[in-house]
Amino acid sequence: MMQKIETLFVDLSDWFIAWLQSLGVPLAWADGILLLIQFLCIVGIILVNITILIWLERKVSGFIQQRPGPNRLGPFGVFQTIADALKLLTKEDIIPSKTDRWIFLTAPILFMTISVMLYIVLPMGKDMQVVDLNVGLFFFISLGSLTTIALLMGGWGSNNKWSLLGAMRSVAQMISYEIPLALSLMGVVMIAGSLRLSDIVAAQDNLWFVILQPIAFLTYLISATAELNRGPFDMPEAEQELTAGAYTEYTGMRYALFFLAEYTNLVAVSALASTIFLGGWQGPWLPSWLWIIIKTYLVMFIFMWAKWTFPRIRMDHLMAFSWKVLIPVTLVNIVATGFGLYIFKGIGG
Amino acid sequence: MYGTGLLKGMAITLKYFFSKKITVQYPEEMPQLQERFRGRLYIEFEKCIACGICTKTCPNDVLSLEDARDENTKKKKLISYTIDHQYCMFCNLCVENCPGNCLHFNHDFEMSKYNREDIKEVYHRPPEMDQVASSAGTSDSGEASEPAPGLTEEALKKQKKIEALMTALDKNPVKVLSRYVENEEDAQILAGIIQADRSKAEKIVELMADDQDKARKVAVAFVNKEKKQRQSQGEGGEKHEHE
Amino acid sequence: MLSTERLTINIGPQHPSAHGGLHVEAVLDGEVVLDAIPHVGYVHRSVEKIAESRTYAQFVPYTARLDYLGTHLPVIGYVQTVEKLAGIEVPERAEYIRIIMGELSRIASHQLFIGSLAIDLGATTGLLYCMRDRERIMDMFEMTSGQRLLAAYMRIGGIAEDLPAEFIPAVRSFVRDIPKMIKEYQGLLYGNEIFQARLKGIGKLSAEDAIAYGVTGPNLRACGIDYDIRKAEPYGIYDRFDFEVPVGSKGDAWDRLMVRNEEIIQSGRIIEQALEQMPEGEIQAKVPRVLKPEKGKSVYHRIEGAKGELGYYIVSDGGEKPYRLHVRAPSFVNLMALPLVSRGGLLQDIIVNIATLDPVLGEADR
Amino acid sequence: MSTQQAVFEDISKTWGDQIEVLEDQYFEGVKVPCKILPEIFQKLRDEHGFNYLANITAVDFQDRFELVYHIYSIPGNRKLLVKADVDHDQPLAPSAVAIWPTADWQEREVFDLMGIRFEGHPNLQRILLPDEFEGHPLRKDFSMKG
Repeated sequence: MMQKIETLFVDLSDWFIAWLQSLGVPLAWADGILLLIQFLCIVGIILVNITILIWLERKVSGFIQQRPGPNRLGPFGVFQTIADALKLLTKEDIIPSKTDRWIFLTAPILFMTISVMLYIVLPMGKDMQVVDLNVGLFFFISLGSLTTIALLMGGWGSNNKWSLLGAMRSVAQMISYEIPLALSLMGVVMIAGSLRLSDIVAAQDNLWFVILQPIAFLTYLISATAELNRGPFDMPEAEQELTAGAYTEYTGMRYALFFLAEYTNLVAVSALASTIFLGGWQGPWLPSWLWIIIKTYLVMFIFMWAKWTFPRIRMDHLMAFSWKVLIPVTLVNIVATGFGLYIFKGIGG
Repeated sequence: MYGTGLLKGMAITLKYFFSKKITVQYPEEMPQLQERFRGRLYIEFEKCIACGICTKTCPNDVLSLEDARDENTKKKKLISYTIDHQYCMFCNLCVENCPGNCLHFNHDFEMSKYNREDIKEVYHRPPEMDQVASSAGTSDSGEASEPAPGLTEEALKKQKKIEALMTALDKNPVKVLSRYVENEEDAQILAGIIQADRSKAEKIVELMADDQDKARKVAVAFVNKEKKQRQSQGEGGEKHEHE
Repeated sequence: MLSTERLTINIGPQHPSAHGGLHVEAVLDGEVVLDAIPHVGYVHRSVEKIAESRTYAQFVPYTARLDYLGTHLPVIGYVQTVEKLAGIEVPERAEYIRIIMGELSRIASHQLFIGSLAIDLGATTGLLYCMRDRERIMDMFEMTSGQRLLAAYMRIGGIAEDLPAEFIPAVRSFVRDIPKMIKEYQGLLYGNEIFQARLKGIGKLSAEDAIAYGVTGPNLRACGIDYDIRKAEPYGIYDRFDFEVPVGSKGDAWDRLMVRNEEIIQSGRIIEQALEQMPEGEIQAKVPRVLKPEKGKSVYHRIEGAKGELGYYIVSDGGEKPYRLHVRAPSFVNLMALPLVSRGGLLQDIIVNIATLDPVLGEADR
Repeated sequence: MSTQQAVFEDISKTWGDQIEVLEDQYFEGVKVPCKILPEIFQKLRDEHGFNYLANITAVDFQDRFELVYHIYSIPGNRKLLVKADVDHDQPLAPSAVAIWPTADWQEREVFDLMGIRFEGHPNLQRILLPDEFEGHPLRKDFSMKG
């Protein structure tokens, strides 16, 4: 029984391919169709996840502030997000007349697309990965940095001073924090000896990398917060300063797309953190796909907890922190890891 | 060390994450209002002597009244009284200055209306207040002050009876009430209820003047309800019903 | 070197940090502020003109709407001015009650200052905790006057109603809890490194500039000038209490916060002493129903409001209404220092400066 | 109070009978002609330490305006009231901005609501009311009917 649940999704896809082949479809085609279905599943997972996540964020913020949070629609208010999404869907899509029209219109779509693409390489359980790229981590980091362009498009296309300021901030911030983010993952890559995410998970059979690389885990969390534009690093939005930054002119579903994409990124980054540092889908008793969900949500709780505790950092401090603290620390960490590996191999070999 | 302040903050927020939530869930749970809370302003029409001090003290012209001379007594009497709540600042000046003590604030704070006109509250003179039927002198107030003849006599009698009963009730409640319930103990319980809730007292007195049997029934019902409540309170600890 | 264009952006009047209708025209070079010009008047209600058409007693509730965050203080200032004008002696007990209500208002105002500073810096939770603690003061206001925010409790010659029985225990327990509250703000906000970095050294105001620009109240004391009207010219019965006037040293945003934080503690001390000394007795002096001060008399009376020197200048023409009433509003004058403290800083510092100068626009615009 | 005495003696020595000392129970003051205001302010600030201008306001007496200045000396904890009459038909007064920068907004407010023009003010514009507003509402002849 346990085995059945564990391999539930893998069995399903195997059965599906077998069924297609029995209908006379060639294997290559069947694989293609499966890929398409997998992609649709990812979108589904994302949407479900986000509804839960936005609800959760409100609950966490409420609980921290001694409020019950949303509690009107459905049990514990779980349908609140759905109601909000419906509301945003039915709202008028206002496009200000002075905007750079096409840039303005495509920015949210691009943002969302990039965010969804991140999920392709994430292992969501044992043998559950859409594409197991041999440069999976590299793919993830490089795609992640593309979201800057979408934000810049939104800020530029809006033709609004607040939006522009927000977009400029976001570019400066993302470029600065891209480096410590990548560097903090390097230590793990050095130990695992691979950029393939499934290899990295497999390398944590005995020991999670969070124990071997605690500093890298911390720097990853910090730079990921900055990459996600979340508090205390939410410069590009900075509600109290820039009203809504790059999103100021967006309304209705276009605004919702930005909003959703941010949460999509949050899930992706948290899932990556649990894959790389917390042993991925590995864990006792429960099926692997449940483990990754539990770990991801735990990491996300840390993100939320920090957001609702800290004030926003100042722009110049933010840059200084990246260049003067995070990057040196991550570099030292890499050197230390190299030494450690050398000594370890020297003893072992 | 750098960072301890951040961790301390996180410890505080985590502590509150698990603490009791303090939000009042308003429509289901009414907020605990203090005794002096100023909600909606209202007037006890019967007590008003139409002196007009309230309209003069009001800083915002919220209050206005319409009066007329009574033909028989040559006294001023109130025809209608208007409270335009939308301009009220709840400053309490009218309440403090009312010589007849007939303006009050109650605890009703749900005053929003869909139309601006609905905010204005107009009190008309109730017909039974005109003790002697008079056809002249009240023509300007229209339907409100032209009671049907005959009814006034009866209403007047009843009014007097109620008043007498009320004073008796105030003086010695147990004695009056023991006629309507089985024993003295029940009468005492009923007296307590009536003292706590004026509206119940008025209800019972009205019934006493009207229909003795019905009054008895209602009195017994009140006592039984109270007894039950006391019992359940004994089980569930002390609970104060908040009004 | 790239040539950069100047960017003018309007912070407010509709902006999350505009504190209720403030409009700041910020001239930026990138994120660096070249100038920040405040524009006021968006909530102007012409209170001074209204006063000329109301009797002295009728105008009392309007004054509560000036500094609505420390609601009793402007009312106390007004009634004391009228009492000076008409030569009315206030009973002892009423004086003590006024002190207690006034200091509670000051605490409420400062708590909201800390909270709104927190939310302007992005720490939403700080606001909620401050609001929660301020709620207890609001409950006490409701207990005494029946109104929470705009309590019209003071009357010319005394107060409206005596204290209810449950008030004194409530105040005592609140004053007892002040150190606990401060400790929590300390843990969540002041101790936070990000919070300190956002405030320390930001928006410096020199003592000379502060005096020249007429800055008063906690903002002046943050610059290192020991000037508190409660000590300099004790009004009411402030000379009977033992309290300290907290003074800053650098005049930056951090000092402005710390001075207010310390003032909460000192106000607690004053309330404690007032509760000890408060006598029983009358709460309202005999005041003629129609108050007609002497013709041609004028009085300027000032009190230490939550934001600074709150003064009333009233001219009487012998009638039942003031001939002229002028409010010297601390927020209005303090806002003049905003360009001074903002120039050369970053855009984000403007928000900090608005929050720490603590203007309340109901008072600035009148 | 001796220093306060010295102030009165000093200014009445300089300006003689142009100065009228006001009897006030709470606030000692002088009434001076409008045109010597800058000189007297200069003297008060530089020689007598009145470094703080708390309040400027004006009263419309229908035949004349009265400007009212409340001035403090902050370390000395002294205060002084200065009043000056302004002509009703041609309301012009010298500005005090050069002496106390805090006069800036307060004079703008007086101009805005009372309509007294201050000569030498760097930026005499309406401050509380919109720029296109007509009339000065605190004047007694301002119509309250919209």
